[in-house]
Formats: sequence, structure tokens, C-alpha cells
Amino acid sequence: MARLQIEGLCKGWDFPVIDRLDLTVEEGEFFVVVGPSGIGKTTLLRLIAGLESPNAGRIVIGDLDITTLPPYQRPVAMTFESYALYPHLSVFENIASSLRAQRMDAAAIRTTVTEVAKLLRIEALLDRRPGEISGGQKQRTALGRTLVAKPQTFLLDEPISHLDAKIRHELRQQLRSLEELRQVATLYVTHDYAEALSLGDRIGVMGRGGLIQIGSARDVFMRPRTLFVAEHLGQPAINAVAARLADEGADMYVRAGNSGFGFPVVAAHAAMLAGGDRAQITVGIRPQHVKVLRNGEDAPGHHVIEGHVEIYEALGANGVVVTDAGGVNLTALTSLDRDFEHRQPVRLALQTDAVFYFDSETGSNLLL
Amino acid sequence: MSIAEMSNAETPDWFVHKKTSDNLIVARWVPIALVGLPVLVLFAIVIYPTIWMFYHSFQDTNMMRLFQGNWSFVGFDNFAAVLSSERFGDSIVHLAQYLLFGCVLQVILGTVLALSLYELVHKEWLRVLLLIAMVLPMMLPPSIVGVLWKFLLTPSNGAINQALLNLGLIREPVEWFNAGVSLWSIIIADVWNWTALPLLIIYSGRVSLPPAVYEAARVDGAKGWLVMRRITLPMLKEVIAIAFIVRFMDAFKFVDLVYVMTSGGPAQSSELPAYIAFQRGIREFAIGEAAAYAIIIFAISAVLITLFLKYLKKVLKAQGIA
Amino acid sequence: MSERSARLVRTLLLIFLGLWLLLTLFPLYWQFITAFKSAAETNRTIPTFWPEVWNFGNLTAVFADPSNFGALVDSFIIATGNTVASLVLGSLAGYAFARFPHQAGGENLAFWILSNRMFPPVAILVPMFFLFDAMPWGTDSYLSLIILYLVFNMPLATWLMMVFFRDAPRELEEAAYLDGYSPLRAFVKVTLPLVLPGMISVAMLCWIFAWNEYLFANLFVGTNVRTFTIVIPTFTLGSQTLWNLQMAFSLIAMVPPVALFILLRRYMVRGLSLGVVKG
Amino acid sequence: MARIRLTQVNKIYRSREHAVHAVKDLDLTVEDGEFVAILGPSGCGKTSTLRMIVGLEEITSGDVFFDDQRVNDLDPQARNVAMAFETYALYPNFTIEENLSFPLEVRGIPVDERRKKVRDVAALLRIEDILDQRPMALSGGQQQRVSLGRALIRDPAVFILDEVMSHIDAHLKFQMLFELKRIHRELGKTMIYVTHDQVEALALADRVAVMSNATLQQVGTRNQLYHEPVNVFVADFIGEPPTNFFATELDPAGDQPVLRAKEAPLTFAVSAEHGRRLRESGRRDFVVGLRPQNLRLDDADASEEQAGGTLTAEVAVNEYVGERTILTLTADGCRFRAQAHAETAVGQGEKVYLRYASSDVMVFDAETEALVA
Repeated sequence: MARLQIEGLCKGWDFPVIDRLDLTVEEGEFFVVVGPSGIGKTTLLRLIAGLESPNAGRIVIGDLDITTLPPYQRPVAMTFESYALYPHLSVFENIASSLRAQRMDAAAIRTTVTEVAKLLRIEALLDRRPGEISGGQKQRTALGRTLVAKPQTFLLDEPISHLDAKIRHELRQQLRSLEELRQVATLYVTHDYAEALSLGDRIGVMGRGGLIQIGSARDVFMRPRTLFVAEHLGQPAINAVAARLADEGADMYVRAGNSGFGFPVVAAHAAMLAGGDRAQITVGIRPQHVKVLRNGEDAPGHHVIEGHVEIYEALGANGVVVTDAGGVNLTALTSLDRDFEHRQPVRLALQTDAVFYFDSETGSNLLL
Repeated sequence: MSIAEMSNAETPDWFVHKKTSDNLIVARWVPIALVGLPVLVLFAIVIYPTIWMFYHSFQDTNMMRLFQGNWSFVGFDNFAAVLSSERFGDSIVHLAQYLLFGCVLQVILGTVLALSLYELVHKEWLRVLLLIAMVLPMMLPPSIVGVLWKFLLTPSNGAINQALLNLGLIREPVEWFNAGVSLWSIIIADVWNWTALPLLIIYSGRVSLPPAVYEAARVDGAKGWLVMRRITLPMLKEVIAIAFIVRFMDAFKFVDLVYVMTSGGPAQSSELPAYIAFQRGIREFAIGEAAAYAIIIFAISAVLITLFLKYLKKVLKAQGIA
Repeated sequence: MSERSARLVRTLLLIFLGLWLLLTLFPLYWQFITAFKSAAETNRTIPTFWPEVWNFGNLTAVFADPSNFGALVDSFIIATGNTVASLVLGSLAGYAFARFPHQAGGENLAFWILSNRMFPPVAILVPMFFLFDAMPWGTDSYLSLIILYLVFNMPLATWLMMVFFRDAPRELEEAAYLDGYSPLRAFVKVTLPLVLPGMISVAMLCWIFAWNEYLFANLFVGTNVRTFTIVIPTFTLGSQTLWNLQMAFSLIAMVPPVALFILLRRYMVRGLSLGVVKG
Repeated sequence: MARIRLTQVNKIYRSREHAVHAVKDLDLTVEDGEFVAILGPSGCGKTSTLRMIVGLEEITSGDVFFDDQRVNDLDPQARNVAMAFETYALYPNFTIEENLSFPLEVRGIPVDERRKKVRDVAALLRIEDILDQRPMALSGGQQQRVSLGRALIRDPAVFILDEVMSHIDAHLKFQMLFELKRIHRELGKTMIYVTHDQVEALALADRVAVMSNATLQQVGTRNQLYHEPVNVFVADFIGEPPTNFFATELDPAGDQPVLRAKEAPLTFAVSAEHGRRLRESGRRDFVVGLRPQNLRLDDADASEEQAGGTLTAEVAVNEYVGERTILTLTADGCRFRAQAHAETAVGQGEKVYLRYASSDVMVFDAETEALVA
């Protein structure tokens, strides 16, 4: 059993970075921690690796309490965001590093390294030095060095975030299919939500002090516990509109400021939002739930409002339109083949049943 | 969320009581083992001289008494004798002169030369050749440097006087080893001998400054003296300080050239404190007094270096480096 | 500054560089030609700037006493032995101070080590003479000088190595720890190769200091062991200094450090870039 | 203001052992006020090109013109360019404020005005609260923004930006792309932006120059590059998720030519016009490129009927990334991707039908890799 257990972990310098964090990563589980940079994701990995010592708390792998063990006695392997390849050693020696530490015999090392190199498609580079290979190749070398170690816990720190989109897709594929990772607990850290959603068996969203929400990809994306979670997942970021709820006749309406922006709350939501303080809420609308209608197109089940285009930009697989809808900036996602003029009037269809409602003060999701 | 907001939030208990400690990622004994051996070795070497020196600085030890074993405690007499003597006072003035015109000048010269070499000589091979040529004096033993310069400066038939005469710069030979001049002669020889070291250190520092910063400066439109004053020199601040410390430490115990060139003369006019200690201890066997000298010199140098290191650290902290 | 005055400054600096070069080289030139003059020519009232006769025999004459060659060997043994010891001890301590400043005794211990370089020679000379006299190896031995020179070389090595280790990226060591290397093995595998240029330049400096040392050697050794620095003053004829032989011998003694420097200059220049903000 | 023209520019780095041809016969014109991105993988020569434009690199042969002035021998200051460096190249001993104001200081601009401009730029790049820190204390992303700020604070003829977003978090990057675009629109200055990230290039630039192997492959607008890539390299490099490629053979039988995949029972229909061109080329082996966006899961939403075809495949991976789902599919020896909407629920092993419009099928010559149709 090589499950990773973290209990009440605390670490801080000038201010608390990790505050009483509990987490269990099961054997064979691929757990992704996602959060903005500087929030303490790397610190978490370094604590588990033993490169920092915690102020309080326990770290257990399997039955072994490793809290006070030095890093070289812990059954963990880690990739560094900056790769940390040994510049004076060849790619082969870099990958073989941990095997040499175990004093494995030369023939076995050659077999193992060659195997891993083939898997990662870097077998042609084994004689080169890290200074002579590209970023993607460095990344794979670092991954290879980690994989051959046969640890009980893998710690991967932003292993593919700084690479080209194409290589990123390829490495994502590889990470998903690596058998080695499927047999142990893996903790993977990234700031890229797409990577997290795509790779994680479970995902932990990290905010100040610790994990704010843990769940499956659909859980954290579709049922964010707080506005922070909703804002961090998704690109372009969710439209967060300061608003109030108003009863207008039989229906409940969302109204923002003195502007004309507003839409009816769907019945299911209205039931949950009834009562409570409704003067200050934040409405979250994901850009993909705002549809820019073509001429003459209508959208049944959507609430249609008028607006005009502020900015249009192509962003990877999608187009992004920033619109002004009655004094509120709404970002919408479109397909790439469309084009818009500055200040062009448009009709926007809101998928009102996919809207989130957050408490403006605490940020918590009012629908949960 | 900003840090300011965080501090408003409730500060958890563990954080208030947390210990401020290094991040120890190796077993606790490792640093001690690493530092243990060198410290033990050095300690073993210097513990005896240190105690011996302190002990005898309070005794009236001289050679005869040392062998007879009948020295006696005299309190602070040795220190009093040293501090009140005119000889010591003069030697401190000499030391100041030497530090200013020897040590400081060496670092300034080294800086000017190293940077001129780097900035003005563009052919790589020529630069290396000139560097090697300018570093050569450092490869000579100070004792030989003393002998060589004494020979060069011999008033009657020395090469320097002859060269100056030939060039018409002087009409009659300069008496290089007269009172008032002899210390300058020592300083000239020392500058010749040791400017190479700061030069080498600062040149190395300049070579490893990031070229991208200079490209940025070019694009920003800065050049020449402005780049030197605003970018190069500030970036080399620490390197220059290190070069200075290296020279400064050796300056206090500087004896060789005085010993070889002038023996402190004529009439003690080129004596430095360390040389007097040497002279009193080794030549005249006034060991108690020599020990007192040594302690005073050591104390002055230690205080000055400490202050300097403190200042350096502050500068580095301000730059976010240390 | 205008373009013209900038050019003027450049020209002046170049002239200064040239003058300095001349100043540097003149004594060396004098050393060189004196080494090939006859004894009589060195004592002329009007010195000659070019030897009348090139006495290449001077170079062999200095070895008339075969033990003079032994002095070079002795110097070499002492300088090398001391350099190795200084470097090993200095690296250990420098590494500890760079990586574990608090656990390794902190700034005060580091400063104590450094301060040993500032000991006035007399404070070491006298007591150590009596101490070593009572030791099995005595004063007149390789070991006595190798140990004594540690007093000024080890602090230098410790301090400079500390600066180098501080510059070496910590992350690589951490990676080595996670690969399963103990601290010592991680140090040898990762950190040492990274600071090699720095180490070579420190070694070079230590070696030059030890090779050229005179005061200690003069008092401690002379019979069993002789360093070249104490041999040079022995080239006299009665009360007359044999300048030519002294210069010839010092010229020969300059060859090893100069050769080392030329060989290792790349490392020296790369290594001595102490604590510069690197790009 | 400047129009920048490169004619037959070459860069060869010579060392004792070998010569590296970093830029080959490059012709490129950047119009006055235009925003052009130079896009390519690392080592393709884009940074060398940039450095020759700035004047940090000797031009081995060829000419660079700013408007009608040949600037080969002018230094960067005389060319009046502002540049942000990939490695930031901040002055380590300056505070951030001093870093930002240094280019102004060099130009002798009075302190008050400097301070005001620094504040404006800092606000724009959201670095107001680190103005009195030094570069070493900052994260990579912060340093990068300072470096960008140091370029933006000036009033040059052209802005040159080298990989200025590579270390900025995805989140902030998105906002900064918008800001940069807005800045360009407001200033109306010529901008040249080098990046390896196609998302940045396509989002920002009026036109994108794609480079590979020291050679310019194609210059064009986003739509040109997307719909009419001149060769396999451009088709592969532009697009996210990456374009699917299939090795195919032309089946000339019948009046409507069909391309058959070699490793799977997949066929690709092309329009009559394209079919004619394929026949005329006289070749048999072609590479078919089909973007994941253009493969639609056939869930009976056949509202807008277009000429095209269907691929049958099995789902290997269903990759949920929030706004969309990326399906990795297999059909015998072929492995390819399709993009679907977020709620796509098909699981591993399920058989699916993917429809495509024949106008979206890109066909390349298998040998020359050039676009045929």
C-alpha cells in the first residue's frame, strides 16, 4: 500500500502559506493541484519531498511516517519546474542518476534508461548535454529521471506548462498512458486548469492557505464551491458580475447596478436562493454559456439581451468576444470562423440555467 | 488576495508559535560534520599561538627569561608601553599611508585597468595576452619583489634613476631610501606587485556580467560613461569589495617588503606595526611586547573588517541579492 | 558627455593602459636582462639596459649547488601539499557555511576562520617555532610549513569557496537528494563539478601564496628542507650580492606559476567572478 | 513611425568548427503601424531575425530598411527601437522604478515626467506595488512585465517584443494579450512580436510570419494561416489541439476522386475543384490534414448540410477541459483528435461517427509537403 496521507500540514514564513492541510492520495491515483502561481503549490510538493520542513503536521506514505526523514531517504521522486537537470552530465546520466544512487549494475542501468528513453522518445538524445536540447526534450529528460526511480509517490511540478501547445498535448497524452504513474500515488501541480481537468483523477484547487475544493473535473468546473474556484478554472475567466436579486412579479430577477443588465433566475435556482440576503451577490456566467447569436438565429431556453462588441480576439481553439451588455462587460466564447467589428451591435443568449450565484462577501456558492 | 488582506484574517495558532529555523533538509549532524573537520584543524593550529600570545602579552618575557623560565606577570605594562610609544604612533601613520596609497590605490588601479582592458581592447587574443602580462608581477615572491625593487631603486646605479636621468625627467639621482622617501619606495613596489590581484578579480567579474543587460542598455540608448557609472560599476560593487577585502586583510600583516627593502629604516621611517612586532619578537626577542603589538594589530584589523563586512551585507540585502 | 570628449577619455585610458603595461614590464625586463649579465656588469656605476654579453651560463650556474634544484622541488611539494589541504578543508567549511549557515555555527564561526588570515606573522612564528620544535616532525620539515601555511590559505579558501557555493544553484542538489544521494554523494556528484572553475582559481591563488612564501620558511626550514625563496638570498660572493644569479634563479622560479596561470586562465577568469549577479 | 523592410537577409554564425545558417534569404515587410508576429519553434531563427532588426546582431548579407533608410550599420539607439527581452535583461542593481525610468533618464526627460510615465506603465502592467523592489526579488512573470514596461514606456519608431509572455500565468496572460492589443491600437506604432506560442501570435498580430529551419514559411493573416497553410509544417504548427494528419493514396477511380488512408479504412472526400487539382498533379501519395475543430461528432444535428464525409472511429480518450471536450480517437493504425462540446459523454471504446466538410480537408503533396488543395 503506497497511499500518500497528509494530516494537518502547516508551513509559513512571513505569512502562513499552507494552513492545516489534509489530503489523501490513493495508490494509483493521479491527483492534480491547481492554483495561481505563488499560492504555495510548490511549497506543498517540497514539504512532501522533504526539501522544506513543516511547522506542524504529518506526512505518511503507506505505513511509513516520513515527516522527519531527510529527502534522500523518502520514497518519493519529483520533477522540478525548472527541470533541474545536471548541466555537466549527459541525458543518459541524468536519467540514470537515481539508479546510480541505488548502485544498480551498469547493464541493468543501460536497459532501464534505454527503455524509459524509448518510451519518452528521447533515445536519440542520450549522449547530449542538457544545454544542447530543447525545452520539451529537457522536460522529457526530467520526467525520465523521475520515472526510473520507482518511488511510491510521484511529485510533478508544472512539468509541461511552459512548453509549446503541440508538445503539451503530446506530453499530456504520454502522462495519461504511463503505466508507472498508475501504480503509485501521484501529486501533480499546475497553474493551467485545462491540464488539471484533463489529467486529474481528482483535482484540488488551491487558494490562500490550502485546498479550497477537491473533486472530479466536472465537479470543480460545474460545481465550484467558491468564486475563487470558478474564477481560476476556465479561460477566458468566468464573467463575475456584482448584482442583486429582485422579485419582479412572480419571477426572481438578477439586476446589476443601475444598468439595464438583468435576466430571470430559473425556477430551480430561485427556490434555492429564496430568503437570505440578496442585496449583494456576485453572478458567475461562464463565457461558453454566453452565445453570440447570428443574424436571425434564435436560442430557445436562453435569455437574450442586447449589447455591442468591445474586443474580439482569436484565442487558440476559440474566438473570444468581449461585449458591453447594458453597462456590464460580458465575455463570450465563439467559434473561430467568426469575425466581429469594434462596436458592432450583437444579441447575446445567456444560458441562465448554467449561471452561478456567489455570496459577494464570503465568495461561497449559494447553490450548493 | 494580497498579503495585507491576509494579515487582517485570523492568524492561526501554529503560525504564531512557529519556530524560526533553517530549512534543514539533511540530517542534523551533516552540517556539523562538514564544518567540524576544518574548524578542528584550524583550531588545533592556532589555539596554542593564540593562548601563548595572550599569555605573554601580560608577561615581561624576553629571550633569556623564556629559556630560563622566569618571566613574570606585568599586567598591562606591555600594552601601555606600545600604545604610549612614539614608534607605534608613527607606525600607525605609516600604516594609514600604506593602506591609502597601497591598498586603496591598488583596488582603484585594478578597477580602472581591468575595465579599460575589457571595454577598450576588442581583440580576444590581445586582451588575454595583456591580461597575462599585467598579472605577471603577482607570480613573483614578495621577497624577490623586494630584492628586485631594491636593486632597481639603488640610488647610485639603479635602473630607475638611470632611466629617469636618460629620459631627462630628473637631473640628479633620487635618494629612494632616504627618510620620508623609503616608505614610498615600498608602496611603489607593493603596488607593482599586487595590483594584479584586484585587476584579475575585477576583470573576471566583468567578464561574467550578463551580456543581455548591456544589450538592453544599448537599446535603451545608454552608452559609454553612463553605462559604466549606472550599470557596470554598481553591478561590480560586491566584486570590488571582495578584491578590497582580500588586499586589506593582507595589508595589516604586511612585513615582507619592509623587511627586505628597508628594514624599517632609515631611522624607523618606514616601519609598519606588523614589522615592529616582527622586529621586536624575532630580532630583539622582546616577546611580551611583540605579543602586545600583535594583539593590537589584530584587534584593529578585525574591527575594520567586521565593519566593512557588515556594510557590504547591508548593501547586498538592499539589492535583494543576499 | 559629447562624442568627442568620450573619444578623448577612451584615448587617455588606452594611453594609461599602455603606460601601466610599460611600468609592469620594465622591472620584469630588468629582471630578465640582469639574469643574463655578468656579475661585473650588474655593478656598473652606469647600468646597462642591454647585456653586453649574454651569459646564458647563469641559468646553469644557479644549479652549481645541486641542492638548489631540490629547493624548487621542496617548494613545489610544500605549495602543492598545502593547496590540497587548504582546498579540501576550505571547501568543506565553505560548503557548510553557504548551505547551512545556522547549523554550521553561523557568521561568527565563519568570521573566526577568516580572521586567521589577518594574524600578524610574529604571533604565529614564535609560539609555533617552540611548539613544532617539540613535535615529532620538528620545524625543519615539509609538514611544518604545510601546516603553517594553512593559517593564511585555509581562511582564504573557505571564504572564496563559500561565495562560489552560494552561487551554485541549490535546486540541483535537491534533485540529487531526491534521486537518493546522501549529502556527501550529492556534493561530489553535482555541486563539485559546478564550482570547479572557482575551485581551480582558489587553488591557483593558494598555490601562489604558498609557493612564494618567505618569512615562515626563512625561520622554520633551512637544512632538511629548503624552499627556493630562502635560497635566493644565498647567491652572494662575500658581501657582494650576485644580482645576476638571484635574478636568474627567480626567473626560473617564476616559470611554474606563470605556466599554471596560462594553462588555467580560462578557469581563473570564469572562476574568480565572485558573487556577480549572473544573467 | 516606421515601415520595416527586410530584403534577402541572411545570418550565418561562424565558429572555428562550423557555420550555422540561422536565417536564410528572408524577405519580410512590416507596414507602418502594423502588428506582426514572428512565430516558430525554438531554434528556427526568429530571435536572430529580431536581433538583426534591432541592431544587436550583424547582418551577414541582405538589407534592413526603416522606411527608406538602410539601417544595417546603425546602432539600436539610432534606429530608435524599444525592445523587451525574453531573458528580461533587467538592471539587477536598479529598483523596478529605476529600471522603468532608465530609458527616459538616458534621454534627459525631467524627473516629474519620468515619475508620471512610470506610474502609468506600472498601472497598466499591474506592477505598482513592486516599484521599489529589485529584480532579484521578483518572480519570472513579474520580471517579464517589468521588461515589457521598460519597452512600452518609450516612444520609439518600432516596438520589438521577444517572447514577453512566456513566464506569465495563463490567467494574467489572457488579460495582458488584451492590454497589449489595446496599447497597439491606441499608439498605432509598428510592433514586432516574436513567440513560439501560436495562441499569442494569432491573438495579437495583424499578420503572422511563420518560420522554420531558418526559412520563412508563410506570412499571412490568421485566417490565411488557418485555412490555407502553405505546407504541412504550417498546418501542424498552427491550431490547437494540433492538426490531424493522415497518409493517404489517391483513388482516381470514379468521377469524384477519393483519398484513402493507408493505415485505416478511412476515406476523405474532396470537392470537385480540388479533386481536379489532385488528378492534375499526377501524384498518388498525399497527406491529408484535418483540424480537430472541423471534425464534428454526428449527433443528428445535421442542420446545415454541407458536402463532406464521415469518419468512423473508436474513442480512446475523452478529455474534459471545461469549455470543451477533446476526443482522442483510433481507427486501426490511425490516431487522431476531435474537438467536441463540453457535455460530450461518449466513453472509452465507444464507436462514433465524425462528420467533416470537404472544404475543410487540406491536402498536401506527400513528398514536398506543399499544399495541393
